Amino acid sequence: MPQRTMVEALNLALDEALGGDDQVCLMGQDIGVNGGVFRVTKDLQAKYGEDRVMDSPLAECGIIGTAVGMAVYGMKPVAEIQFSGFTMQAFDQIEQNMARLRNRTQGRFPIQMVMRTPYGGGIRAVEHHSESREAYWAHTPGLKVVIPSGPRNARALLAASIQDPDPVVFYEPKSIYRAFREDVPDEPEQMELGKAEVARSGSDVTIISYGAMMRPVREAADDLAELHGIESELIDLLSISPIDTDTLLTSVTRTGRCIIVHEGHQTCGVGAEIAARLAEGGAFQYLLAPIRRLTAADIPFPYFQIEQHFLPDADDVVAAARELMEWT
Amino acid sequence: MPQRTMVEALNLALDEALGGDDQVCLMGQDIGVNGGVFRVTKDLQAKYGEDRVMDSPLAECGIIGTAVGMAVYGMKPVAEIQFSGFTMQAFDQIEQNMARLRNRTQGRFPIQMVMRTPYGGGIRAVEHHSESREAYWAHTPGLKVVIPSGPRNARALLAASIQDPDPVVFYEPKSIYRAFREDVPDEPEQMELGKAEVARSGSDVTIISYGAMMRPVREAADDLAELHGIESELIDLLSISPIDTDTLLTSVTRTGRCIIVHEGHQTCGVGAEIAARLAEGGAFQYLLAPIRRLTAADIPFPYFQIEQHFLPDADDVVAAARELMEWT
Amino acid sequence: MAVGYTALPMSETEPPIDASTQPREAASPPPPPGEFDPRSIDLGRVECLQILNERGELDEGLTPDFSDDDLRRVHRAMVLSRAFDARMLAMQRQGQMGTFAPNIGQEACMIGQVWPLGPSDWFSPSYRAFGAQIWRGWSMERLMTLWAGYHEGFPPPEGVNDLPFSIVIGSHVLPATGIAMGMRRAADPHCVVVNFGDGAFSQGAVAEALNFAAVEKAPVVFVCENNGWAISTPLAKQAGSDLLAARGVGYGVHAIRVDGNDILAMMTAMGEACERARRGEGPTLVEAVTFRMSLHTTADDPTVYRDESIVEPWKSRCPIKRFESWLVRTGRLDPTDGDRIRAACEEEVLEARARFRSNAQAKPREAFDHLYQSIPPELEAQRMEYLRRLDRKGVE
Amino acid sequence: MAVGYTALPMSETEPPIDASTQPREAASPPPPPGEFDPRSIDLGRVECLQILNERGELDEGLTPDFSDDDLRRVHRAMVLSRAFDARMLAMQRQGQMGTFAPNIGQEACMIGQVWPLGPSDWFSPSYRAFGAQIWRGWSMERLMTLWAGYHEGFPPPEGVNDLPFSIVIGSHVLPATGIAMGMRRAADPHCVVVNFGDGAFSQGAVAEALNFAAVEKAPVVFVCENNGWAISTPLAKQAGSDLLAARGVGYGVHAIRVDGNDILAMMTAMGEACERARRGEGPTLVEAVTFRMSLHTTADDPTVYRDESIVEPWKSRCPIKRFESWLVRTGRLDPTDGDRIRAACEEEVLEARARFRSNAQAKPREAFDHLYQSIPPELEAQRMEYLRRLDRKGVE
Ligand SMILES: Cc1ncc(C[n+]2csc(CCOP(=O)(O)OP(=O)(O)O)c2C)c(N)n1
Ligand SMILES: Cc1ncc(C[n+]2csc(CCOP(=O)(O)OP(=O)(O)O)c2C)c(N)n1
Ligand SMILES: [Mg+2]
Ligand SMILES: [Mg+2]
Repeated sequence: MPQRTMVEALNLALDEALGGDDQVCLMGQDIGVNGGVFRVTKDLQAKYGEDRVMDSPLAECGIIGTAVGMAVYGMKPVAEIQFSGFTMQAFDQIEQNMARLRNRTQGRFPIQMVMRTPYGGGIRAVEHHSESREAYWAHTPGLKVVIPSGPRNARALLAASIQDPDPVVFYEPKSIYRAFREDVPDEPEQMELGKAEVARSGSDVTIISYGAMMRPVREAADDLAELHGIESELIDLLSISPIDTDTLLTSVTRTGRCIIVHEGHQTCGVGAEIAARLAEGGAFQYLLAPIRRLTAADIPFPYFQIEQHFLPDADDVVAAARELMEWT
Repeated sequence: MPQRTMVEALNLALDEALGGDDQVCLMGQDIGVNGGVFRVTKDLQAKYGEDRVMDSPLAECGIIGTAVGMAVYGMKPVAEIQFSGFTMQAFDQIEQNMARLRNRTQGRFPIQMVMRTPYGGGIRAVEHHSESREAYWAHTPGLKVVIPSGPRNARALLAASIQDPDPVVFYEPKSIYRAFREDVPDEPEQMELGKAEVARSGSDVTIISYGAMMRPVREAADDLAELHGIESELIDLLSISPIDTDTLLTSVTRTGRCIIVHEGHQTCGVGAEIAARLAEGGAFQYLLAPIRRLTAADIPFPYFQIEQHFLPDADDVVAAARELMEWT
Repeated sequence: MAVGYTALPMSETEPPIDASTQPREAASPPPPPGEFDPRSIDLGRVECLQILNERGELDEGLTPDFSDDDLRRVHRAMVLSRAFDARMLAMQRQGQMGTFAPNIGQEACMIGQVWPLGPSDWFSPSYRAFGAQIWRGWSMERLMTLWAGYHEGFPPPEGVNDLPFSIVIGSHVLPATGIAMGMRRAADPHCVVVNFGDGAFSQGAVAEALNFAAVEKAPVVFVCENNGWAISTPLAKQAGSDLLAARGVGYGVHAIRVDGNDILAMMTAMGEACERARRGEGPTLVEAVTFRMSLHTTADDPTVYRDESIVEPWKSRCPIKRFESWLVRTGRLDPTDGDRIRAACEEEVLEARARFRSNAQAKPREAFDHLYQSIPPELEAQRMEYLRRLDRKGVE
Repeated sequence: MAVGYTALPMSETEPPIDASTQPREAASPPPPPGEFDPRSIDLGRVECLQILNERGELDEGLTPDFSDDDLRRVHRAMVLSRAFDARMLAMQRQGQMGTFAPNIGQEACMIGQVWPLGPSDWFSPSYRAFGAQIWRGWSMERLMTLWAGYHEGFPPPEGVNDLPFSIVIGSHVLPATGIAMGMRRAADPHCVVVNFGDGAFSQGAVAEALNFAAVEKAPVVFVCENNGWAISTPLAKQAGSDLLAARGVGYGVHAIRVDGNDILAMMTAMGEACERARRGEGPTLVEAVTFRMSLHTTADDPTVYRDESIVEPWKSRCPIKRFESWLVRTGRLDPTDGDRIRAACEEEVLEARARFRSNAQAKPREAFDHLYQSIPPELEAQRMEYLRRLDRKGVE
């Protein structure tokens, strides 16, 4: 199988979608000749023409708003927002039309579209370029929210998102855009949306994460096993909305301990929701220790000279797991 | 003491603020001659002139963006957004400037401003007029979020918000704008921001809520005591950001049971955050039963013929409390 | 000394790019901008179209070529709209209708803008467009159902290419433009009409729509119904220039100002704008000058903020009266036809009300049914909890 | 039959209003709109200002009245800006600087727009405005600190009335307008200058700012630096009309187009626009036509998307070269002054770099210090956790 970076895998998924369905089109700033500032759409305009891969004016609200219209007309737009920090500019169109038009029209106008955008820190970028605000979209009824963690699932999830009848927010962890390669088959592949994946099995503690944070989490799991004899079960959410509660409950009722790790801010973040679901119902009586959240603090993502200290790292996860194991 | 509705109490707070400080000014759609569509700013333009109480063009992003500039210039703007559903139109200015300009300039430009807006259901309004998306703002670092529950605290909290050096989002529960009157003194009154209030003491179960939902919650507490002999402790959050975790912990470690009630959607809502904080640290070992959230479902607020069934009511709270008491 | 980097910013994610592999062919760089031209640039003129003035005089040079049948249909549509509006107001005042926005006095704008549209064209209305929606094929009982707060009233009827009206001011203009962008790509020879108010024009999203349409040469006609007010805000506090059409020119969108109370002018201007769009010549902005005769909505009391004497002169500019007397004068209607048509329309409205009354039904059990194509498991759990609440309350 | 209401919508919250208690005095309804005027409306002309053309010819009729001293100061500021820029690029390529946007070729826009400003005026720049920021009082080491990713570089220096530059395209234009609105209210006789690019002009928020400024007659000068590109997007794909000044006219904002590579034209136009603003005559939009000579940012490779031969003709339009040879020709500079000044500026930049290198210090322990005036307890707990991480990692 060919080895691909996440950027290449995403490019492959877009290429396949454009090739397989005339109604699919891409829009966004600098996605044409320039191939996107991260080159995710490289060569696609040359291959499919300016009507299928269009450079948009510098207006995110305009991009999402017109994409909604194209979806009403029957097309399947995949709109790129250059950095997720600029989705704020389109918040009204996302919340009021993209997420709600199907409901408003009782299904007469399904909005089959994807909003793709790179998110997260780790590339020493300037202000407003490192946001992880996926919780905004998880809190917005009507959307699905998908976050891959590696090249192979990125391709398969993007392919599924484009074919999904509901509007999908697709967050791309840009710090691992080119950080590693994986086998990604030439043959089309899709993954079902809405399902979490058990990325490693273990019986002592459940560690739930997604996106770029899966890397330090995997590292921590190795350390925990090798250095501390703690067997952790890793869950890769993949879908932030809906959240696959069943998979989480199955694991936590077994391990009795849970750590949630993400790049987003803590208050009202995805970790809060997961902790609440565990504390609420199925897992409550099985919990052997408090739930732990390791997240970004509730401050804006810091300037890049100090950003390397801001996010939880593998050592934090190890320390938290050890604490939970010792909790009585 | 004079009896006032919440609308009158808010009007009083604004009048006092305008009278007491030349830098305070109001801006918003139809707030001048019309006194606002809910009459919260009634008569204030006549009293203070068009430069202090200004009718803005129909552009929420423009209102918040220019208010930020006025705050940089040293004024203390209180900007009204006509319904909280339209704060989406201003999301970029709220997140990127109102919440962050102080931090970006290391305190050189504090943004002392208030964004007031009526929120919530219950007035049989058309679509987009019943939103409760306070969790968006709780998830946004740099803001404070305040929600009163009656005329008296509305006045005292708005007065404090206007004088607070940080940007405040002030959500007004419009379904109780005129629903009841309370003693509101003529003398200025303020309440400290960031503190929750124990609205009723009890030892069996803690019920946490805020805003308009305090009404059904109070009703439920009466029923629980009178009909079921269950003594509930009611906590009125008042501040959604920051959340007064200490007051919550003190209560829940004592009662061991907790219900959270709000109008906002469930996923990544304020209830999620509270449940997570309880399940995380101080309260975990004291919990006698799972935490319960009673919130709006994760669907858009329904059209008004059926809205009366959408939000949790007193009976739901009673039922949940009884279940928790019986949980083993 | 803390300066010193191990990596260039973005190095992990953005390797040096090999320009030779880039698809140069697709690049169509504009010709290099030339020397600065210091001569001033003429912005041209905005045409202002009126055919039948408020004194009932017809501009002979502009006499339009509409069939008598069309003229009578259009007249009846305006009468029906007003009858519907009056009945809605009565129902609202009797507690049988939700808050809504009366359309009285804007009938010529409404009918004129949809008149040129066929079923394959699209229409995207604001919330103040009863007549236009009825013309497009929305039954009056559906509109009543909608404004009475039943979800079933919202979806456009099958076969009607309309967006549902927009409650969030200006938020429909970009989607309407997107439909036109789709049409251009599909080489679909139809067009989109979208309307919004003078207040809505302050929304940045509307400006973005004009720009997208201009860049794309999208087949869309923007109709700004400039009725002088946005709730209590008069145009003078809303806009720095009262010639809203000029914004079109600013964005490179062909623009015209029209007497919005003159149905002949509206039909003419809209017919031309739609034809331009269909021919691929790009978007048009039509500023239709009219007046909000009545309440902003039924929750509004204009006597608080405007001297109602300013409404008086507009009564003589009534779009129906002006047109009807011309139709009679030119023999296209009999003198008694007006009242006959009014009675028939009133009858039609009452029949619609009867159907509304017997059919409208709140369906609380369907609240979760249309958000996603299939309901996710977690939401299904929330739905079950909600249904238990309905059961407890004994709600069907 | 489900219709039947117990209450009117909003009845609980909105009682019937007693109009007599309303403050009518404050109402200043505009005069009732009159009859529709069918005459077409002339939009007028946009003036285009160039004083010293690219062949070095001065338009004698427009010879400006600047002192020789001012002219020399302005020349030096442009030279310094370019020296700073070149040094930044070298530092970036050596891994000593973050991603930044080169300013080369736009020096006349930059200096010309801040030239008329005094310390009580305000300036709100985009991210591509080194020269203007230095002119306003930002030390070069502060700018280096900023672009190298240290928080300490962001706050405007004490006494400098500038907003920090804006990374989110167009998001600073409304706050800048708000400052001007504050000034108007305070009867402060100063003004605000805000600049943004041709791409930024597509943002709806910028359109909203023009409208607010026009309605308020706010003392703000909008400078659109039309350099032909927004990253890879040429103006032709960005805007439906290449005369961006026309948007000003659309919103009722006085507008002018200026040769942005002609410092004399920029100084003249900006001087007049600022004076208009200070006199209370309202906002101006200045479209400064220039060209992005270099990379969009240091993370960009323009050879991917534009044929670099289009840059060639712009080299002869260099704002510094054109101005400098005129200064020499008219005896305001000696022929050797240019090189002497360049060397001195280079020296100044190197001194700034030395200060930057010895002073810049990452302060991870201060990450939480500036968000709120005093840190809320919950955030303090998060800070303690963060500090423990620093301790564990051995970070000072
Ligand atoms: C984004 C948004 N802001 C505010 C409102 C509240 N609102 C409803 S109608 C209206 C005035 C609209 O004026 P205009 O666009 O001129 O249309 P008209 O009502 O005159 O037809 C306002 C402010 C809204 N619905 N949406
Ligand atoms: C809201 C927003 N969208 C997108 C970007 C990414 N971006 C940075 S600069 C730029 C192009 C800006 O072009 P223009 O306004 O013409 O200014 P110039 O770079 O030419 O000076 C883009 C798209 C951004 N920073 N902010
Ligand atoms: Mg209007
Ligand atoms: Mg540019």
